[in-house]
Amino acid sequence: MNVPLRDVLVLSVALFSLGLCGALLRRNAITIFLSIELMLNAANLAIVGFASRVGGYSGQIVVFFAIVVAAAEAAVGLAIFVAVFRHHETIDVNKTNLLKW
Amino acid sequence: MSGARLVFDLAGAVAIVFAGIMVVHRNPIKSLLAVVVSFFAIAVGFVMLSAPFLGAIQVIVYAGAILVLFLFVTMLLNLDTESASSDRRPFQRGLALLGIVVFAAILLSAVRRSGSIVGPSGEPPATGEIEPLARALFSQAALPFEAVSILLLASLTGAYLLMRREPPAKTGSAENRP
Amino acid sequence: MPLLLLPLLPLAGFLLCGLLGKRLGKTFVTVCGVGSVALTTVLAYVRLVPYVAGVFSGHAAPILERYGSWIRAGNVSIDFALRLDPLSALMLSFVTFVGFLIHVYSVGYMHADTGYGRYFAYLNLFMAAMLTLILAANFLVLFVGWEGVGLCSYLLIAFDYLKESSARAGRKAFVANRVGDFGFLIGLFLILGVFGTLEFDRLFSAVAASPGRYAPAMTAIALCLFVGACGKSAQIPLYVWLPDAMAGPTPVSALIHAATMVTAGVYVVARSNVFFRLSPSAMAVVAIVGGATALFAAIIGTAQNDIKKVLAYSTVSQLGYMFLACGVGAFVAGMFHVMTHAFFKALLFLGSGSVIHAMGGEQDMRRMGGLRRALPVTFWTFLAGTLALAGIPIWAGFFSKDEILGAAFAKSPGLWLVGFVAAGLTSFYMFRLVYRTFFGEFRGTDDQKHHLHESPASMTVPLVVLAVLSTFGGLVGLPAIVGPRANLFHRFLDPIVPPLSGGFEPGELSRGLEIGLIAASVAIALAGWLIARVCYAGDRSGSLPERFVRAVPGLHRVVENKFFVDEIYDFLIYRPFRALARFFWKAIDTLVIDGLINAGAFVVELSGDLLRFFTTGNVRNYALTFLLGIVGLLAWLGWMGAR
Amino acid sequence: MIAVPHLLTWLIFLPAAGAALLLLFPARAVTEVKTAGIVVALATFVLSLGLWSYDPAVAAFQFGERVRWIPALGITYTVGIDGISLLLVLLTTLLTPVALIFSISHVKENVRGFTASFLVLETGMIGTLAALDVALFYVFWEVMLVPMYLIIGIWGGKRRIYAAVKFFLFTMAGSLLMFVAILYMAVQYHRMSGVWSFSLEDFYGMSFPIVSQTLLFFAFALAFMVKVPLFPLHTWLPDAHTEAPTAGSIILAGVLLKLGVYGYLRFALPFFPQAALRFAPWLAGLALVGIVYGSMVAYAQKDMKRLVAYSSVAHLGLVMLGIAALTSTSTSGAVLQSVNHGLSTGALFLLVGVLYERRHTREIEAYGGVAKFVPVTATLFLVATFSSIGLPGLNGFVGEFLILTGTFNAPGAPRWWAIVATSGMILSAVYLLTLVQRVFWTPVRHEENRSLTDIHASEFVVCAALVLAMLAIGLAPNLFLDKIHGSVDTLIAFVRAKSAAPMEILR
Repeated sequence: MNVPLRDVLVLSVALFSLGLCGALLRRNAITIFLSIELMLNAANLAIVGFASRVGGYSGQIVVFFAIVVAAAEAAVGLAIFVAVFRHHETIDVNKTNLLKW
Repeated sequence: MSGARLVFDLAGAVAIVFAGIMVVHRNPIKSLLAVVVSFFAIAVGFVMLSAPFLGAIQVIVYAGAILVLFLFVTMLLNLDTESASSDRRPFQRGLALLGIVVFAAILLSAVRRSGSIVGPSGEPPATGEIEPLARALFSQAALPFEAVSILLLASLTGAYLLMRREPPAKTGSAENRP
Repeated sequence: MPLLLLPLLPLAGFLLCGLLGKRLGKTFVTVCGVGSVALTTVLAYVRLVPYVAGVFSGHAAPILERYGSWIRAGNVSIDFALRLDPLSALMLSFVTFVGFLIHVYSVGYMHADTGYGRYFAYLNLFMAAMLTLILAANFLVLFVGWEGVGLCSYLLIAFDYLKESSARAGRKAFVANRVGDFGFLIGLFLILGVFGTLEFDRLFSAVAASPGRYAPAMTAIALCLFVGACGKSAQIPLYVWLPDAMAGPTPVSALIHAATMVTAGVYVVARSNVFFRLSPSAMAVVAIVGGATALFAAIIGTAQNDIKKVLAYSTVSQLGYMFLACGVGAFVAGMFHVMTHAFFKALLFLGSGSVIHAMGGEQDMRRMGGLRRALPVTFWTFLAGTLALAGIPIWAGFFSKDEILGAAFAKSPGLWLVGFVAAGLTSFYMFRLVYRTFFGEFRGTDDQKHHLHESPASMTVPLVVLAVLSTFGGLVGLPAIVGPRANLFHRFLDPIVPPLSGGFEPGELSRGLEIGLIAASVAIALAGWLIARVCYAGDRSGSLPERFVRAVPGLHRVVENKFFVDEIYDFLIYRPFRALARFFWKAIDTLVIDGLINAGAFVVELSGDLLRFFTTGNVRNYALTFLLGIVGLLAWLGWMGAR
Repeated sequence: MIAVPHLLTWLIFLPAAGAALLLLFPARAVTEVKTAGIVVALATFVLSLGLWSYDPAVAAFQFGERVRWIPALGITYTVGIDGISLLLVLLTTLLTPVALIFSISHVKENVRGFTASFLVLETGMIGTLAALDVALFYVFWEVMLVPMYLIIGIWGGKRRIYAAVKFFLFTMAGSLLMFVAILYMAVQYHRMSGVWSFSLEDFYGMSFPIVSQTLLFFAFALAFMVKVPLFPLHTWLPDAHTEAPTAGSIILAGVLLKLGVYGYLRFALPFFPQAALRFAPWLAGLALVGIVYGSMVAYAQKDMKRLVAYSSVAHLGLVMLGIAALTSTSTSGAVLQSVNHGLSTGALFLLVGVLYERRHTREIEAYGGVAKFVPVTATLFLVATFSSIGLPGLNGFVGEFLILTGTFNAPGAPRWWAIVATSGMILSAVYLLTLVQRVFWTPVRHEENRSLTDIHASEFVVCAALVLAMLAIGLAPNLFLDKIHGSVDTLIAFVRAKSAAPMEILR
């Protein structure tokens, strides 16, 4: 094993935190969604890192499923954005408060 | 420092840099393109971690399919660049940044302290070949695999329903009006 | 024939008249209403005659009839029991008889009233209650009658309920009586606490057996009972309801507010004389209140123009005499006055009713005059009543009043003086009434003059009977100077005042002094008559009083307005009470208590409103909260791990 | 009389079964629903007369039944009655048909729901009175709350929602505390004996150290004081009464308030005798304030129903005073007076309802002189008034006299208690006679009153039934007192003995 686990985890944390920044600081729903995808990837990276340390294929299988679920999620999420945009003419999350009541 | 580590660290640096660009860029299209680069770099990371199949999937599915879908949607909606002035909510931003910094600090300290906790299990290390992965996938994880296919189908249907335009109102309602 | 039948008969009459009277018409009401009381009177005398004969032949033991237990709980056990003893026999004799006469009178007086059935129902209920009161063998049964007569008084005062003044007067009477009952009930509680029973027999024999033991408790008991008596018998300070009670029909005033009910207080004091005699201070209070009321009411009576108001204040004043008698230990004399007063005051009220009837409802004496010719029977009977009330010798009032004044002098010349002055005033205002009403020129309208007529026989016959009684009724109680056994009344009633060692003893008078006092009271009665004659008879009628009024206008205004007592009560009690009630409601109930409750509700609502701000609907806020939660959770986990 | 097996169970569940049956009727069958409801209520009343065979010589609960209900927690269905609950059960079964018959011609909307609510309420009330298992009691106690809430909230007047919520919150706040206390006691019992039980006898056997006893007592007493209601927890009552439909007011005043008295006697007092005796002066103080204050506030009212509601505060203050004095006489009087108040105030509310249904206003000012047009109503109102004022010969006097004389001569009670309370007799005459005067007497001020029609046959029948009951209690109180006072004596002896026992010894 050539890559030390610590490097993987530091990279994962860095990407995850950047994703968090995007998710919390941006107002554009698409960008937020992208940031979430980034966080997902950071998590995937951590899992793969651990998997390479532990051995076996279970970790990779988990990541595989995570990617598939991410695909499904992206499809539904983007569909929601389109629907919201049709209704509100914007997907600025500060201007849509659909979660209220 | 081995070559693999060097490549991994370089890819990691690229991923971080482009992720940063994604976060700061106001134009969603450009953000998106930055993410594509970042994901490519992560794919390289996967390969360096003896998971070439995942690397391939990352490129094909994530960078290739999902992000293209994002791109289509973004362009379809024809979004403006985020205006910098309106509705900044400085307190929230500050609190969010502080939260993120603390979060990162906690995680990093955890990483520092627990880097060697995880030891190898009895299983042989992954070699990067695809066949054992495929065997594991279709034997141990056969049921989740099928479940995920149903999930995809469901999301497909859901996405269709959400995107569908409302059918025009039936004309019969006119009779009820005074 | 059980005694219980006596109250039950009028009660049956009440039920019949009340429930069926409207449907079955006036004849039915007359038969039931008057018939039940007539039957009661007959039956009462059937019981009375042998009993009275027995008493005079030395068998004074009371007859006690028990009808089983009425209230039984814990350590309280009260029987429903009636009793016939000299005191109740005396009351029974004139209550039934006078009651019967007034029922007969009412047939004529009320014949045109739409509430005929209701009137007789109430009157019958009153008889039932009054008979329960006087026949009761214990204080609680007495209280049943006591409250029952109060109820009837209330209903009959407000008989004309659509008139504001009647309705008010009814309530005033009941509430004033309730204030008295408050004291009375406390008295009953005290008696129950001390003796454990309310039976007259047991109470009085227990006290008589060991007076010293019970004497300390007696002042409180006696005073409490006296408060009740003050309410019912209209003494200072609770007398204010009686003048207003004249809003009721005149026969009611005669029966309830002159002859019977208002004397119940005197009856109770006489009944419990054993208690009173053990407490000199209670006796003093009774005497002073009685004397003060006698004088005070007599003064007010001199300046009234309403014929019934004069008689009302006269009643208050005479009741004061009765209490004065009790207060100086002359209980028998007090009861004697109760009896004679029942005759002549009922007569006077009925006579005034006859006058009012003839005048078409007019009660103001300033519009009367000269009625002597139009109403001869009324006039002569009224005159008999006046002579009796004024205390002119051989008429009934003379004997009773004289005995009271004598007893008062023996105990305290001061009290005698009060009674003496009041007697003069009584004579004055009564003759003033007679002169203004029956003599001189008619001062009413022509219409009234045209309609003047003597009342029907149903009204005049009772007048005549009562006039005879008022004239000769006093002879049963000849003064001691005539002969030691001449006073039948004392021989009959003395057993109710048993000897009591250490108890209050009435004073003794020498023979000469007694004759002197008699002469003095005759003199003052005649003087009152003379003054009234000078003032109100003949051509210069009214000129002397007018000069007097002009000389001291303030005094006249005060007296004419009854010393402003009603206004003072209004100012001191009614208004503060109402203000306090409103304060409690608006300030304490609504503002403080409900305010606190609603403040609690408001706090809940407010916190909900505050918490609602966290539900912005903004995804980023949720995400931020989510992050902070995770940070917190991680920090906690890290801290736990570090430990 | 034929002895009915399981009489109490029948009594408790017959109304509920009737309510369930009513729901099978179509909503439009208004007449049938009314008839069925009244028939069920009357059947319950007739059945309840079977309880009259209660034998006061046997100093124990009678008509008892016990079935295991939730064995894991030791909760049983245990019912039975004694002299304290007997008359209240009879009062309940009398007043429910009275309320329903009165409503025949007055309730128009959702008659089915209305009738069913009353029947469920009756089940709750009888169950509360009969339950001898504390958990069962609590269940029935809460069962009562819901239908009353609905009755006020749906069929009430203008501010009905406010009144219903206020009623619900007040009562609920009290009873939740009681629930906590019940659970605490059950847990203690389990700790002590290793067995779960909620039965009354087992709880009677427990005693607690003074601190926890005081807290538990407060929890129980608060629930009952709200229900009674004692000053200053009374403010829900005027609102609830004013807004409730007439039938609701009858039941509310007639029975529901009495359950506070009953609960205090049955639970708070014998469970925690030391605390109860220690705080009896406070209870008496609140009761006295309630008497004077309630009377005075009643006097100031401009709304007939509010006036009668405040008179309830005063009258129940007197009842609680009798219990606080805790003599055999005063407590028997208090139990009897509970019944009396149910009859007289029930009748007053009923007659106010008669006027209200015709004139659609409760303002006293809107009336005046109506005795001329509604003489029968006026007469009945006078009778109810004098019953309430405590005129001898009617029921109110007997209860008041026993309470007052018992309190006056109670060994532990200062005499001024009874003296202050006796002033309530003056005050009640003041406000009630003022009401009579201003509504029925004095000149006719409003022309619309001239067209008032007198009481209907159905209204008259139920009111006459109440008047007959008043006369029966007033003239022959021993019939009722004899049933009551054995149980009261037993209770007082138990309380005295338990409070005299050393405190710290459990069981």
